[in-house]
Amino acid sequence: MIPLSAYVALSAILFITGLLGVLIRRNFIIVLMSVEIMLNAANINLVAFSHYLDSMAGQMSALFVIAIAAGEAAVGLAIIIVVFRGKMATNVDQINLLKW
Amino acid sequence: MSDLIVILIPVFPLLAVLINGLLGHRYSPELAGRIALGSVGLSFLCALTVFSSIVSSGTAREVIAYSWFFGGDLHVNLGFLIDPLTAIMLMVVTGVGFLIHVYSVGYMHGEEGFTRFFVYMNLFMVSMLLLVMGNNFLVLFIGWEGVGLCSYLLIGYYFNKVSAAKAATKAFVVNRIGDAGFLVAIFLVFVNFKTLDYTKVFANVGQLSTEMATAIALCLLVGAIGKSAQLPLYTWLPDAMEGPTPVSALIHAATMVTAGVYMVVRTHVLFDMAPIAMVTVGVIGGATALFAATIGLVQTDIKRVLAYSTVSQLGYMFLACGVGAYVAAIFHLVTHAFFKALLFLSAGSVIHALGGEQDLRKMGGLRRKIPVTFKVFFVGTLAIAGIPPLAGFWSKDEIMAHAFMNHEYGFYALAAIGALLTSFYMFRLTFLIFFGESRVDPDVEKHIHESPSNMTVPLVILAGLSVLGGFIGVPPEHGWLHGFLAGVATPVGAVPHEVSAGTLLGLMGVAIGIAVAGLGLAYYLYIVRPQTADEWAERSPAVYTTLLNKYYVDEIYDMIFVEFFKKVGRAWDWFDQNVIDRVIRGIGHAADSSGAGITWIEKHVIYSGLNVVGYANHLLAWSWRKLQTGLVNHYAAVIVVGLFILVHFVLLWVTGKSVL
Amino acid sequence: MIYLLFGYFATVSILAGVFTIALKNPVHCGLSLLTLLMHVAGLFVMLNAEFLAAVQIIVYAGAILILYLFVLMLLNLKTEEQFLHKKYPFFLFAGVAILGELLILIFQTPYGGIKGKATSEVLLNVGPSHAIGITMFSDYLLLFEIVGVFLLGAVIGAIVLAKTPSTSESTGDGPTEVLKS
Amino acid sequence: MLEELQFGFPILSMLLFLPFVGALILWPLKDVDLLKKSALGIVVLELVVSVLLLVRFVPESAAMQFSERLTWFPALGISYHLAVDGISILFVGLTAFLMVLIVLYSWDSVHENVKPYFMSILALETTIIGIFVSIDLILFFVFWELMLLPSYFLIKLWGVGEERQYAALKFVLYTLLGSVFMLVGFALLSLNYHQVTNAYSFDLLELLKVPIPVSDQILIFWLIFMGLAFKAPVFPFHTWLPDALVQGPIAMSVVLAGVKLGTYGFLRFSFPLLPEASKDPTVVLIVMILGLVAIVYGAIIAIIQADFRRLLVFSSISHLGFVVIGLFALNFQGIQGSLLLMINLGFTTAGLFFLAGFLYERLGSTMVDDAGGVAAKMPLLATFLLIIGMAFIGLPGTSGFIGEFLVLLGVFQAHWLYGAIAVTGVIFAAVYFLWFYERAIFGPLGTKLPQVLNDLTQRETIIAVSLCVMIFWFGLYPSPFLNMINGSIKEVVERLDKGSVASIQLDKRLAMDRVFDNRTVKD
Amino acid sequence: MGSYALLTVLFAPFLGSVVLLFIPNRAALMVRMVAAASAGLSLLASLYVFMAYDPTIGGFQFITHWPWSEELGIAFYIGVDGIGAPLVFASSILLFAGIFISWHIKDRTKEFYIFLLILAAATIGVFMSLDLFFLYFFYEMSVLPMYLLLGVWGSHTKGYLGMSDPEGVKLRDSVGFIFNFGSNSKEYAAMKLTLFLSAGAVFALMGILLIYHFSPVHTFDILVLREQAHFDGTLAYIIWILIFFGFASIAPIWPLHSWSPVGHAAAPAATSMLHAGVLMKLGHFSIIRVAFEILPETTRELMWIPAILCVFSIIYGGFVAYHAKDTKYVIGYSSSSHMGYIFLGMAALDYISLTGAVIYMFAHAMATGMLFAMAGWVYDQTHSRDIPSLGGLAQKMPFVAGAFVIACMASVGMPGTVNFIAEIMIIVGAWEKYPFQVVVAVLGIVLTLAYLFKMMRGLFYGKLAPEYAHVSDTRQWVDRLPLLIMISTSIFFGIFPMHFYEIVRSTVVPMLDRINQVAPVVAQHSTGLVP
Repeated sequence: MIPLSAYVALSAILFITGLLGVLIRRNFIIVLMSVEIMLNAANINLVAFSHYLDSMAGQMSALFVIAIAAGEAAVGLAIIIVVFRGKMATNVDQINLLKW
Repeated sequence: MSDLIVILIPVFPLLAVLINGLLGHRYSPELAGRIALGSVGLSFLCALTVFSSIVSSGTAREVIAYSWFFGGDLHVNLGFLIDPLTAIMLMVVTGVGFLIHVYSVGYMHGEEGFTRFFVYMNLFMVSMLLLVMGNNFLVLFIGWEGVGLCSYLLIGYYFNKVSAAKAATKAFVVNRIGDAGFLVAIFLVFVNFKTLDYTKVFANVGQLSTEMATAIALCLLVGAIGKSAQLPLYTWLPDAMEGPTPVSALIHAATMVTAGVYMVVRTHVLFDMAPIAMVTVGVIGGATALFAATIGLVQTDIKRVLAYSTVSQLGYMFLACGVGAYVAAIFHLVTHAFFKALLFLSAGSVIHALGGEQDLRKMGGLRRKIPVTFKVFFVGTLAIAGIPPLAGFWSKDEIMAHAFMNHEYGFYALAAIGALLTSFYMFRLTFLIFFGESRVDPDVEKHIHESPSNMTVPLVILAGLSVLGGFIGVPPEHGWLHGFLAGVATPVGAVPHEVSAGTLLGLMGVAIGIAVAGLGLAYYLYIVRPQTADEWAERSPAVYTTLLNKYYVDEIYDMIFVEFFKKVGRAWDWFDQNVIDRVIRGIGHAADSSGAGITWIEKHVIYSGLNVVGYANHLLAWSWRKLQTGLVNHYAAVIVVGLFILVHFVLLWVTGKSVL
Repeated sequence: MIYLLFGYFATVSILAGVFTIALKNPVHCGLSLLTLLMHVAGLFVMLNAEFLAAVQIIVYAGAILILYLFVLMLLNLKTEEQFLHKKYPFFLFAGVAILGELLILIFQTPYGGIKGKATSEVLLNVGPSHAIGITMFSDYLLLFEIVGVFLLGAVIGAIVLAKTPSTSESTGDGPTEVLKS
Repeated sequence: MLEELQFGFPILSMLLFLPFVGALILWPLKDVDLLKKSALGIVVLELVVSVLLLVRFVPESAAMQFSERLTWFPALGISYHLAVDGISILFVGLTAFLMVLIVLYSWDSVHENVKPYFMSILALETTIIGIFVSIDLILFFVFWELMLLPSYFLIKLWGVGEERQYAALKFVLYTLLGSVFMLVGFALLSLNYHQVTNAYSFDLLELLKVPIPVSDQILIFWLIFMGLAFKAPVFPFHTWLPDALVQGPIAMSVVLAGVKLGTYGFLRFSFPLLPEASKDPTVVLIVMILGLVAIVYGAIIAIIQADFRRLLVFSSISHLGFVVIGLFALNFQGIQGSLLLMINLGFTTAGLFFLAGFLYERLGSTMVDDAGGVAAKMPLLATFLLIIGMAFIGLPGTSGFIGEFLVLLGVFQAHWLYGAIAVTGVIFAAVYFLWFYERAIFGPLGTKLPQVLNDLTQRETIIAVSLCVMIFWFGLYPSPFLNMINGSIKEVVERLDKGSVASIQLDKRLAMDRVFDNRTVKD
Repeated sequence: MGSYALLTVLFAPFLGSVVLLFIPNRAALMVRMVAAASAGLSLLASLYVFMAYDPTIGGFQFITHWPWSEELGIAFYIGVDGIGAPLVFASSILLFAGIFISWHIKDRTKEFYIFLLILAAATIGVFMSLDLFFLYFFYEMSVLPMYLLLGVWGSHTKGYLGMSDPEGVKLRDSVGFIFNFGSNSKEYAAMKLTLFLSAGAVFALMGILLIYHFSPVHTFDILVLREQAHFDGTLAYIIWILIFFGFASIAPIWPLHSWSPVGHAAAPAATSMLHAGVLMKLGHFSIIRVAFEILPETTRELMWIPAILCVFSIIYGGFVAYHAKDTKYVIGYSSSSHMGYIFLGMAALDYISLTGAVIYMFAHAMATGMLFAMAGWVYDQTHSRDIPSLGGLAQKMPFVAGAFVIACMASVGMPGTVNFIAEIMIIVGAWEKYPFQVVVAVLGIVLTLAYLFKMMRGLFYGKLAPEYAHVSDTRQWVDRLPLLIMISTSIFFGIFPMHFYEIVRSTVVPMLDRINQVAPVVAQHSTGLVP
């Protein structure tokens, strides 16, 4: 039997990987993909706990996460298109409208 | 004699004042003159009635016109006291006054302001009558100040002349100094007696201490000195000659200036209680008599010579008071009123004849041109010089005799020297005017003429009085006058001293000798050897100049008082504007500048203190806003790190040990 | 066997994840992500979540990833020389450090808790799809509906956002003005 | 002083508000001539009413007469309480009289802003009358303060000097500065009343019924003194006076110099209310010294003034010194004399200011250098100037004498030294007045005189003659007026002698009755 | 009937602002009429409340009590006592006058009136709240419209345009400079005011919450709290200090005053009027309502604090006003100076002086309202508030000049105006405890006269500058009406102060009895009033 720790560790590694993607990549779309990685890492966690605790709640959550990921992807990509249309840029460091 | 007549005496002139003063511009000056004259004449008649009734009854009586003012324990009536002293004075004032009025109508004829002149003259009469008739100190004081005012107005009659204006002011102000003293005396009287009525005061005089009596007497004396032009307050009188000549005659010779003497005699009860005051009176009188006479020796203005003569004669009267010879003082007052009025009026006649010339150096040899004037003037001179049997002899001799008999030999000596000088300068005056070569300007000489009859008639009457007036006091010490005034002018506690007739006759002889000596000296100097006087003057220029400049008293007074007070005034004015006002404004300025200071605090402490907080916040934000890169990944990193730290803390809290 | 399978899926997932964030070409990244999703689905299967694995394949790999690739191609992005931030080593270091710490944490921590009813036996009996269906439409019905609305909103939002702006409104903040501020 | 006589008709209110209503009547008038006539009509009517008041006044009585009393603010015991007694009755008449003259004077001398000018004058009259007829301290203070307003504008807008703005503000600030202290003093009086009776009151007649501790009295005395001294003005507080009187219009000079509000206050409030403090040797000494210094100081400064109006200002200060020392002689003669002197100054100072105004209108200046020998051209003016001037320096037979004499007499009774120093003021008065007269009126014609120099017009003659009539009336036959004032003065002197505590014994029963009536505050 | 009147006072302005929302700005006259109508309704109702308040009963009257949250002890609980009634009346007078003063505002008229009505209504709300929660609610509500009124319709101070920050960038908003006294932007003023008052309010809120927390009954009801809550020791001191300084910052007491002149200067005339006239009295009122009612012992022990600070307020404000060159600064500092009198009257804890203080609140509202109204008119006409550059306006605007004189007199406390009554009461009442302060206060009167006359002279007399040849007087009745209302109110109550006095006294006496513990009056004076 594979220990739960293995799943959790895997999830952590993937999560950090996604996080690093968010942090270090300039391309907006890759950043969004990294977010997907993080969501997946979370899903792994949820499902693993669901399995080990004999509960359906984890799976349900994972399901909803997927749904939200879909929504997020749709909206996020729409924003990217808008921004790109305005600024001809998809690099996050070119977009600093949030600055004071 | 009814009360009404007494009251009418001052009322007639007062009515004339009102009529002429208010309506005078409506009718001719002549009518005004007649009204004025008539009023004084009526007044004289009333006075005569009163006088005769007093002579016949010999009792004093009081007449209250109305209650003047009152309050608390003070009650002042406008009332009159008619006693022999008043009666005598009334006769002098109204009589001489009437004559001078008559004279003035002629003298002032055609002058601008004729009506005004008579208004003033009548007002003077009113005041003078109040002065002599009053039954208390305050009525006396009304008259006292009233005559001062009229004197002021009449001296300043030719107000366009600077000298006249100045003389007027001077007269009033110097008088006012005396008045202040008089006021103090009145206050002291009231404080001590709680009344101001003569009768009550004199009745209770015994309760007074000698010190207080001395104080009152000295204060009264100050008043008298001012009014009667004694040392040291005499300087106004010579200057007062700026007024028209009748004024000089009436006010500055016959009546007003003798008010001081009258007052001293009136209040002699107080003086009698104060030996020191008596001595002071005598000393002042004697000194003035001599002092003024010396100045009179060298003056060149006809009226000034007479003025100094007046001062000198007033000194005699004071001297008489000082030795307790009150009757003699009044006697001299009366005779002096006659002959000095005569002298002034005839001097006026001379001046009138010469068209206004008053300088002795431009006269001479007028004897034949204006014979009437000459004659009356000469009579006057004889009278004043003390040639018997004219009026001046008797009165002056009585004063000197009194001084001698009271063993006041110093006073006697003063009086004797004064008499010599009097005789000398009066004859000098006469000789310079009427004898010798004519030094009159040729232009003027053509117009010399004798005065009209309405001027000469009073002169003649006065001359007659000057000749005969002395007999009211003959024989000395026992004349009619002495008897008449015995009740009111006898010194308290005086012991009638009996002296041998020989002594009296001897004294008379000395007096005659003195008078004649003066006459002879003058004759020698101005008729026999007219140049001698100049030689003497050249021989001792210092003395001559000093005398000519009246001992520089005016200049000294100017320096000590007038300039001094002007300087003080300027200094205080400066002080007022620059210190007091500054101090009080300084409070304002202090408030102002503390306002500025507080505004500074508001600006730089409170306001900017708050702004510093705000601005520091601003600067901090400005520097920290760099953190806000706007880059998503930076935010994410911060979130992660923050989350991580948070997790650590939570774990630390839950597990109690550090994760690492 | 099961360790082998887990090792395979885990290793490939990690590698695919690393490639996703490390490759230069965005399209390659997308393909790496696809790989990752597939292998995560495999892990789901290992964890008795067949339905979820199916959803993973269909929704993620089939829909979402295609959307990404579609956008990538739509925007016609070129591979950029500098595809990482300038200061990426800091982030890298921080990330690795956090990862290390997380792993230490994970291996220190014992897991346990209240067991539920959905044991492997139960799932094998009724099938995971059935179990999910029962749960979803009973206990999580409200959540399910909300997610539905959420998705609707996301769809509408995406449409609104991506809509070509009308000319009248485009005069506002143009790119140049925004850049200046 | 405590008894009151009623009068069927509210004559004092009528007197008080007649000018104010008159001012309102003037408002809509457009025609300048009609305006002037109406103003004259109003002040003449006011004079008539005040003469009626004088006629109906019961003489030889200390009672408060024509008393009117309306509750205004019972919580603090403030009431609309009007009455006159011997102390104030003459001032009322004087004010009404002077106002007629002022209106007459202003007839031709005011050319711009005629309407507001006359309205201000009328308003001023109301406030001054109000000061004199108020028995309630607060009501008194009300008018005291309100007076500043028309005064301020009169000086500021119709002043003749260049510095009138400054002068107006200075006047108002000075007076206000003093009067706020006075207000505190009044408040303390009321507080003291409160301590005794547990109710507040500002009514003079009520306050008279309670004793005041001597130490408090002295504090209150000085507080009230500040207010009165600034307004009077007493010596070191006088420096607003030259500015206000020289820069202001003649009308204002007449009012400020002629109507002695400040010293009236001493007689009205300080003496009856604070007898122990007024008798206190230190207080008397200080006030006496201030008064004496004022006499000599003002007179000597007046001597060298080249401007007639400035001369008058300083002579007013000097005369005010007489008034002050007369009051603080604290005996019958002194107080009576001060009262009469105040009235006299109302005639004479006012008269001289009028004449200064006549001169000013003709010469464009009141400087001595610009005049000279005007007696030749303007005999009437010269005559009146002399008559009024002689009254001013206290010649017997005029109104000036009696007052001055009584003051000096009273002071002498207090201490001979005070009297001796004060007497010098008499001399200096002659000096400054006559020296001015000599230089400006006598002497040769001045070189700067204008070509055309008309003597007084009929209107101006009326002003001068009426003043002269009053001067001689008061000087020669003052009995009717003395009868009016003596009763009250006697009362004041008695109170000063006995002290407030003694008098409370006397009126204790009466006082307590009133106190219980007044207890509206406590339930 | 009575409670409806009070509700009308409170809600008529709110209702008016709601109605205004639906009126377009194009119908400007309509906007104004609606605003005026609602303000007028409020004024009439408040007049009724003021006149119908029965001083023989005293206590709180016209009560409305709607429970809101039983658990938290919050209720919508309003009613006025003798202190609230006059202030409510003053507020609605000033609101009504302010509507007319702003009659000529062209820019966003509707919004302006909405905010003005909300401001006034909130102020009125404070004066009638008997519940701490709603008191605080209205208090905060009254602060916020000020920000917009200042920021949008306000005016900059002379000279601020020349300013730049250290980096050379134009910087006129929000923060300003360290030494920019007298030259500020309206944004700066608005921000300063809002921050200051909010900060003060937070302190006050802390105090209120402490009261709530530590009282035995968990309620915000003031009447219940004052009978059942008892605090002592350090806690009472802390609460009192928080309450006092929290509310005193709006009063404003020295040294917390510096927002107020700036705020006055920047605000449009009507806002300044309301602001200085009644908003500042929120501070005094709330202190009386909260500290005096709930913490009587502590009040007695600590009232020396305002007694000391008021000296600074009076003198300090007076002096700065004397030196200020901007009309509104002068009036503003004069207000903050005059607030010292109110604190003095309160500090003495004497019923005369406290009554005087309350009357002074009303009196000062009228006087300062007039002054601000006329400064506003002058500003509208000349576009300048710089005193040295103005002058001679009396020729052009005699009515305003005349009214200004009356306003100055009222502000000085000239007899005949209600200010005088108030002043003398404060002086009489406070002397025994604080004679020094009283002397300072009376000297402050002189100072007041000095700076007001100085300003009057600067504005209305002297030479008229040629650029102001076009200015005009108030001609229409809408311009004159507000001035006349305020003048006549001031003079009316100056001459007939009795009803006013009775009203105030009926509340003040039992309150002070509680504080001074003369007798246990609490029960007597509050029973039967709680519904």
